[in-house]
Amino acid sequence: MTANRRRHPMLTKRRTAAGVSMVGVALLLAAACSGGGTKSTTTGASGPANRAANVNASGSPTKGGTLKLIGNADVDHLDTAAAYYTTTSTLMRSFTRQLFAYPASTNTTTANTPAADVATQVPTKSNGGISSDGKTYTIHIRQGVKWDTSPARQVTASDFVLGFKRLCNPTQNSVGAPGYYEGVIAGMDTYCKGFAKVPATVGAFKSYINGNQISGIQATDASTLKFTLVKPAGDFLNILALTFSSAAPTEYLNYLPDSADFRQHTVSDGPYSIAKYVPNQSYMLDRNPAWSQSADPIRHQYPDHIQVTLGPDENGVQQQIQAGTQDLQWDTTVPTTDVPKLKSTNDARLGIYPNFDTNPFLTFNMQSPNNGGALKKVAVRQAIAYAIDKVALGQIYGGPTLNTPLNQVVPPGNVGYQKYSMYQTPGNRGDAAKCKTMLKDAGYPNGLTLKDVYRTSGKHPAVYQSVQADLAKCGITVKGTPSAASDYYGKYLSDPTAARSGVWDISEPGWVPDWFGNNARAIIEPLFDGRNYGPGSTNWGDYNNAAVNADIDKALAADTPAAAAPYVHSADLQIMKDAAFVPFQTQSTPLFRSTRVHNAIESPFTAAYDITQVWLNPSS
Amino acid sequence: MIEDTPQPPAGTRPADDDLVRATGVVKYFPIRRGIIFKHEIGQVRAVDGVDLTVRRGETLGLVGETGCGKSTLARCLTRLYPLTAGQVVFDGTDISTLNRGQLRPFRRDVQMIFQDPYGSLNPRRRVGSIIGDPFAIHGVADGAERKRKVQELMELVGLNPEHYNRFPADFSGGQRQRIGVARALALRPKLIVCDEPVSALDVSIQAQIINLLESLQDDFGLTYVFIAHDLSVVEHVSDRVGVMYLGRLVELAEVDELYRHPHHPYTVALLSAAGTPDPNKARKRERILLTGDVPSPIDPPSGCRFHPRCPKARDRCSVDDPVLMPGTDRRPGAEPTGDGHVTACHYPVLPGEVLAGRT
Amino acid sequence: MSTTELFESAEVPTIDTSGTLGRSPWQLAWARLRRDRVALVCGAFIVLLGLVAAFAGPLSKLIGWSPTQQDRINGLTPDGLPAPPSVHHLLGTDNLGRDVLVRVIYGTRVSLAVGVAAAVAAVLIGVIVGLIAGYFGPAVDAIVSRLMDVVLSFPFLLFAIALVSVVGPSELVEIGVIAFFSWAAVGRIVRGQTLSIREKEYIEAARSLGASDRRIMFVDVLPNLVAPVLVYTTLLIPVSIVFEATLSYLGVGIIPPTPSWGNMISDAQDVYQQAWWFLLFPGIALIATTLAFNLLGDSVRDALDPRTERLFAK
Amino acid sequence: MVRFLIRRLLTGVLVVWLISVIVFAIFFIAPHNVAQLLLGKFAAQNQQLVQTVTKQLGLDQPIWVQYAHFLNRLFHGDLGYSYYSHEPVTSLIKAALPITASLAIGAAIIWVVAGVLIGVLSATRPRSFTDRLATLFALIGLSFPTFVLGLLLLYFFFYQLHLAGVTFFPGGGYVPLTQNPGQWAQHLILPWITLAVASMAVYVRLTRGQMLEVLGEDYVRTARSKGLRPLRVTYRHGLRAALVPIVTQFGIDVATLLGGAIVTEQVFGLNGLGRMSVQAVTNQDEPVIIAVVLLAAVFVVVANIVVDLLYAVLDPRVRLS
Amino acid sequence: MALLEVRDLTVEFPTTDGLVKAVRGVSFEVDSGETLGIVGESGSGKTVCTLSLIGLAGGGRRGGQALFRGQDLLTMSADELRAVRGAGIAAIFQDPLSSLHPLYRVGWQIVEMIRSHEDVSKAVARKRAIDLLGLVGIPQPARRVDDYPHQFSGGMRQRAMIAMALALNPDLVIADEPTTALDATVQAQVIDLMVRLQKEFHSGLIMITHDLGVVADIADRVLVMYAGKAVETAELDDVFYHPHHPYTKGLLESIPGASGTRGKLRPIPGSPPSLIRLPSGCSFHPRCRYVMDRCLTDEPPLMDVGAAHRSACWLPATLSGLAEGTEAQRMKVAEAARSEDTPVAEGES
Repeated sequence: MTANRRRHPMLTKRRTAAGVSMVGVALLLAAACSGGGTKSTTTGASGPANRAANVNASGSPTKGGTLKLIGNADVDHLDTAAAYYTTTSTLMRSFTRQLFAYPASTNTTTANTPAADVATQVPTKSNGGISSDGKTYTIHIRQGVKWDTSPARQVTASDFVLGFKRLCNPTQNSVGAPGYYEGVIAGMDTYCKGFAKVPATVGAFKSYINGNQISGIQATDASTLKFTLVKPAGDFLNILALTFSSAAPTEYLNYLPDSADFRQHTVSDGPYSIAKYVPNQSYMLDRNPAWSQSADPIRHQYPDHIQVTLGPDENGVQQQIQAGTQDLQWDTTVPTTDVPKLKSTNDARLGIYPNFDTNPFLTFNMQSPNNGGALKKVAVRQAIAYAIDKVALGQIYGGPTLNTPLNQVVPPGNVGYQKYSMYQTPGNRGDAAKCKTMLKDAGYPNGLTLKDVYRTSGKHPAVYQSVQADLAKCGITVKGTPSAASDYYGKYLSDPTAARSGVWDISEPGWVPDWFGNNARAIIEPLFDGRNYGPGSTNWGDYNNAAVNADIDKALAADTPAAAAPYVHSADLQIMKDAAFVPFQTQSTPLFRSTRVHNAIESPFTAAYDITQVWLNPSS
Repeated sequence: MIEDTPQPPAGTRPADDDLVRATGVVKYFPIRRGIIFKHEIGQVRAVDGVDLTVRRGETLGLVGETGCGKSTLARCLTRLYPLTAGQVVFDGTDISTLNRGQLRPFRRDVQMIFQDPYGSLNPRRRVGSIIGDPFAIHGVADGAERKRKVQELMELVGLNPEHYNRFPADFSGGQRQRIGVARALALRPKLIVCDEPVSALDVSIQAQIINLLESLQDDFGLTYVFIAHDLSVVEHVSDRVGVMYLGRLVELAEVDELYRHPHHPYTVALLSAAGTPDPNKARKRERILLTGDVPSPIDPPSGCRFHPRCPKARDRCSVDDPVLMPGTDRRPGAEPTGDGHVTACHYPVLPGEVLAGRT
Repeated sequence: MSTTELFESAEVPTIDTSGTLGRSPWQLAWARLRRDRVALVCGAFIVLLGLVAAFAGPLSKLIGWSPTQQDRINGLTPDGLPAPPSVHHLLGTDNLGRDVLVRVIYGTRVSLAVGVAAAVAAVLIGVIVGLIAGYFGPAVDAIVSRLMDVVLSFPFLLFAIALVSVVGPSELVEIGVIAFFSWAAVGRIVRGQTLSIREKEYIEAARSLGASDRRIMFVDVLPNLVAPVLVYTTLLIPVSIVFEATLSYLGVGIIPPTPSWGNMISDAQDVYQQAWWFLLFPGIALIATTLAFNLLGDSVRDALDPRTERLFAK
Repeated sequence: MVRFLIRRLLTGVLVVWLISVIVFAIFFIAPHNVAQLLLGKFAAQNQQLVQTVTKQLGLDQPIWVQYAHFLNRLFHGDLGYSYYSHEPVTSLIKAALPITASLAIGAAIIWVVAGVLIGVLSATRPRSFTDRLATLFALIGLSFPTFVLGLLLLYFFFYQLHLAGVTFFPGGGYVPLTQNPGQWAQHLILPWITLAVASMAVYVRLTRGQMLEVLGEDYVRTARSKGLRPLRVTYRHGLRAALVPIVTQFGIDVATLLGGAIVTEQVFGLNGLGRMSVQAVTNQDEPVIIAVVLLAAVFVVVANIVVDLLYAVLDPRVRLS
Repeated sequence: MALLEVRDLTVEFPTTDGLVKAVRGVSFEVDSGETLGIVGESGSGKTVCTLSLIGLAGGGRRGGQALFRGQDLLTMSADELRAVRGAGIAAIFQDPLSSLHPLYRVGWQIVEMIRSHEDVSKAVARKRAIDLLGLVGIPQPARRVDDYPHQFSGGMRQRAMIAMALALNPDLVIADEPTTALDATVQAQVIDLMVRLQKEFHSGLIMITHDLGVVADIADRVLVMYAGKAVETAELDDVFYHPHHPYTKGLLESIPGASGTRGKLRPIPGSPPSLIRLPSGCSFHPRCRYVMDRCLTDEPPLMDVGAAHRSACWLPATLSGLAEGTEAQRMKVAEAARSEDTPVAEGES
């Protein structure tokens, strides 16, 4: 099923880069770039992950033409209050604006650092934007940022307040939003709790929103916003750079959030506006006449139109762009099988960009009663960690060009990353003999029989079969339980009942942190905080270690990423020591563009080209 | 009911000499339409009030054209069809109201021989098993005994008993009809209803089967109801002949009487229409050409059903439905003739009378 | 009447059966089949398939690879692409470095098993239901026919995916799904045949002898259904095999690592441009098998009823 | 005739209703939590939201209540909203149907014309080389899984030809007929062929069989005895009589396709009903699944009625009795 | 020269079970205004030997010569033959229901016939069709011309077939068992009609039938066929009153009523042979009462046994007729011709 060919087949669809302006993080990012083993610098000059290689910035930007994107499936939501997929972010870049945004840059550090967008400047303690206790943020709105209403109207502070208010509307179209804001912004929690009781009608929503305020978000005047936090948050600017944090025009109060009606009436303050949207079929974006370049330091408005066609899978998309009938990928990547040839012919249209995630990995159901509760034993899990052939797994995802074996919890590009390897095997190819010995020592000379629940889509079956083959060499019989992608988490991994009854023993999920950098909140906490275990938990294996929990608390409380890093690393070491999971690899994203596309700059945030930077060859 | 006092050729016969007595037999077939809920939109009046007696040991011929109801009548007599109305008494038992289980003993006594030597034998079964069916169904004989009996039967009807294991396809039309005869004979029935048993056969083969049937009748004292549309065949095999038209019995008589002195205009026309394999007779013969075709049995004509085509029809015929009456004298108080020749006609054809429409 | 080439109805000559006397219709059909070169070739091929399926184990030992064994030395390029045919792997390898030849051999087992089991199950249900509908008169017929209408009105592929996504895939589920959507077609054919057989004089003959309904259904009707049903079965087997392939393509097929031609082809669709062998060989196996069954089905039909042309079952 | 139509419609409604019950049962008996699915990982953080959403969707009600609601909405022409895209299902279908219809009808025309012509050709020369070739062609078409055929067509006719500079065949996508009929056809040629090949095979064999049967009929001999031209005998007398079962099959096949040519749409990235329904199944988007299944069933039922009416047009014996 | 002269016609059909020799060297001729009756049992080749002349016997390998108005039908091109069909030689078939196209109106079918051979307007052709229907005795032809075949009764259908056959005033009409499917009373009507129309149109008529009664009614001359061969041909009366061939004699004696006695019929024993594996010599010998040595080995040709009377039998020419005396003589001849040790041919098994 083509839906499986989405780039990020993981639970988490959205991430933000933790580009806090900190040297430490920048260094980590630099390390990430050398993941392929090739020497590299942040500015990048060569190697597979050379961010600048593919830009095609030669010539001067030209206006005109229609940029054609092609891909598989529609966005999840068109409402900024709910949109969560990276693909959606790609689109939202063109018609929504936030206070801060990631600038397009071939420099990874720059690209991952929030810059002022609608805000006039990045607030710091030194410029007075952030109070000394780190709990108050004062932000000014840029003049000339306008809605494409008729007549065009200046975007105001209260538009942003409305944006935040809409986040916790009690419809299914409000996913994602509250979690990032409730614990951080004062009064958000109360506001959302109150909102939850409001019946789902336009009128009721309108009157609740108009009649209730979030104490921590105030428009002190038309162009000034004041945020009050519950506690200091080093990643608050990253949160404000999420599309959730976009401004919302009052017109949006006339529709239920992200309803079909809403989707036909989006209002734009970006360079483009949605002229025509046919669900599941196509988008046509036109220039937004109310937008002016002078009021937007981030985006451009080169092509006349941006067209999105939905339908084909990644192979179809690749063929079309290669044949020149389409320009850019919408939600797919270059099929990994196509990469070697394109690379060997030095095809200029190919670009390979590193990801900063861990995907997939092996998780253990530590509650499983199967095999006499063998998976509860650290030694058994360690034995399995030795058995895994990470190179073979890498081959499924295109080999060394596209991924690098990973041996710790925190992948490169995230706070607390330090390269080490606790269960190193020769060439990362796995060590069946060692596994066997350890297993025997742990009291299982005749091996084990494990149930592996896997998704039937994409490369998941291959991953499962690879693990199965590795463990077979160690005397462990792996039996597969196929699951539809939609059932995978709800029915198996996130259901404690399933875990306790031993429906599964091992599985190969993935995790993309919602942002990079200071993201203890986005990796360690959701995956390994044992206190969070329960229905829907992402601590799938019910790993619970007091030391790790303590480290998590400390990392979350840390004022700066630099302060958080040691705690995160300490937790990382402990988790690996307990062999709570087995990391496989970090991956890179291969992208493709047509020859007429110029200034194709990849955004690490969306792992796709930024469509507001592209200009088209005028002779095409 | 037929006045049945006359003398049969071989002396007097006792009252229980009637093997079958059918009274007022009616068989309508509903015409149904509809997808879920079928509803009746009409009826085919295949047999519409027939009285008939079959005497023990005789061959009763039934002739008539397509759709006259002769085959339906035969299936009513054997209770393959339930009757719409009327009564059939077989060998003293009223069989018209019996259910399937109660009919089983009766099934042993009455057998049928069918028209189509291809359709009446299951092509996927061996001959031995087909002929052995009556034994199997009635649990009469098993295993080796059944085989022996079947082979005896095969020999009896002129089939090689060694062909026990062959399939119907291995036999010619005539041989197949012999298989059908053997099957009918298996339980030594009292009555065999032959439904056009030779119509599908070539002349030379037809003669073989007729001879076989006749000799079996002599050997086993069988009673036949013999249905055919070929008048010469019926003439050859029958003791008495009934003529049917549109669901009715219109004339019944001893065979020679009927062929020599037909009373009903329809019988006359039918006899005159029959081909004769004799050029001189053919040249001399005068044919009565009836106009039109047999009307639909769904909506039969009023009064005498033959009246629209009858050269002798008068006003009365379209109103009054004639019943079977002996002789040709229709005046009140006329002396009944004693030869059992009955006709359902208001104006029977008198000896020497010339019917209109001759060529 | 369907014979066009030979004779008009009245003139079909009596075929002398002196050379074939006493042979059952099956034996006759067998004799005709043996004279049919296409049938012989197809039959031989299918027998070969059966043997390959039966001896998949020894064969794979002979070749030296197990069907799930991943050759990570010679079987994959560093980039994870399958290896082309070579001395190590006669027909190349698949996306996980497994031997294509061995997997095609093992795939025979699954594809045949699914095809045959699904076809047989569908035919069994179809025959029983069709027989009941056709034999027991208009009231029963109306109800049963409606039931078959319901099944035939389902968008079956969609429903198959939905069903599998709900109950989870397995060989048994797959067989069940295919059978479930195939039986109604068989049922219709059987019903039609039964309706026409019911009107045959030999059925009337059996009734006149006092035979019970059960006896008539099983002794008189059923044997006459064997020929069309047999033919339909041979045509249903390849349909089921292709169906299995399609389900695999849609991600609801046989559970890996068990190989079936369907899931091999489905896996191969991602790399067919780089590894033609991975698509070609299971593809050839699939097409050759369906072709063989189809052609054999035609021949069987001809043999069972030499006067019937090779009609395609509806 | 009117009574007949009404009765057919009633049975049709019955069939569709039965199907709706079955589909409903399957999806609601299966244990899964739609709200949890929709809310993703936030379900864990906010069980209250899960409950709110569950209540909103009416999923906390007993099945029969949900079914009654569903029926009630159905009677008002409302198929509900997609859980997933929040679009009204009717508008999703409205967008997808023209694509599927274009695909199905175009392919149907190709296969019926080609299939019938080849079938006739091979029936008029039974056992000839032409006949065997047609049979073989038909069988290969039948044996070819649609997705393989589609992939290969795309690869050779779109990709390789494009690289060779021939840009006639687009690589997928859909241009509405109303927008540009030429491009509409151009975009659909490969999908049409893909979809047509398998069915064409069926029609070749069906036509051949029917024609062989009909050409053996007495009335065809009569036509020959009248000294008519062979083409007239074959088509005017033969094919005309052979058409009835072909039309039956055709009606049902087209109707079945209208329910979604799943594989072909998948391969060519056409967002028709088939793809929509597959996505709906993946996402467990019940309102969409039920709507598509019901729609597909309605098509089949309607086709059955149309076919019955066509009988009357094609066969005076039916018309006049 | 006769209207149709058939010389030594052979027709063979290759089948999967072997070569079917349906017609083996049959010769006959028909003149204008003359009726030839061809008699034989199922499979005797009577239909094939006539319909194959105009290419209606479904292919098969044909040999010999068939001169129609001096032109050989067997070597004509397809187009020439098509022009002969319908216009020169028309055919009437056994089953009128299946022989008329069920989906077209009766009138349309006649009009099609006319317009495929003559360049006339639809209106004119339709007028002619109505006239023809009236001629064959269809009541209200102007109304019934637009009926479909299923709206006609059996007799009317056959009348419509006759009307169609006569539409182009053909020189020769081949009637293949035209009355077999009809009831006796209707049969009489149709035969009457055919006789009348033949006189009117003065065409040649070949009447194919297994019913000797029909032949007696209509034929001038008779050809008796057995196992693909003509075994006897003669004037009508000679065949019925002075048959020479034992098969002809057997046929006549098999008919109930013909022999005039109410005793046992005298059937021909056995069944017709397979056309794939024919008996050696005279193919009738296994069923022949008078079989002689020679019959087992030598195939008798058609020989003159009287004036315009030919028979394919080794019995002396003088032994014609049905009388008991002739029978006795035949037995004697046969007895004498048999050698002692030759087993009597197998009868019915």
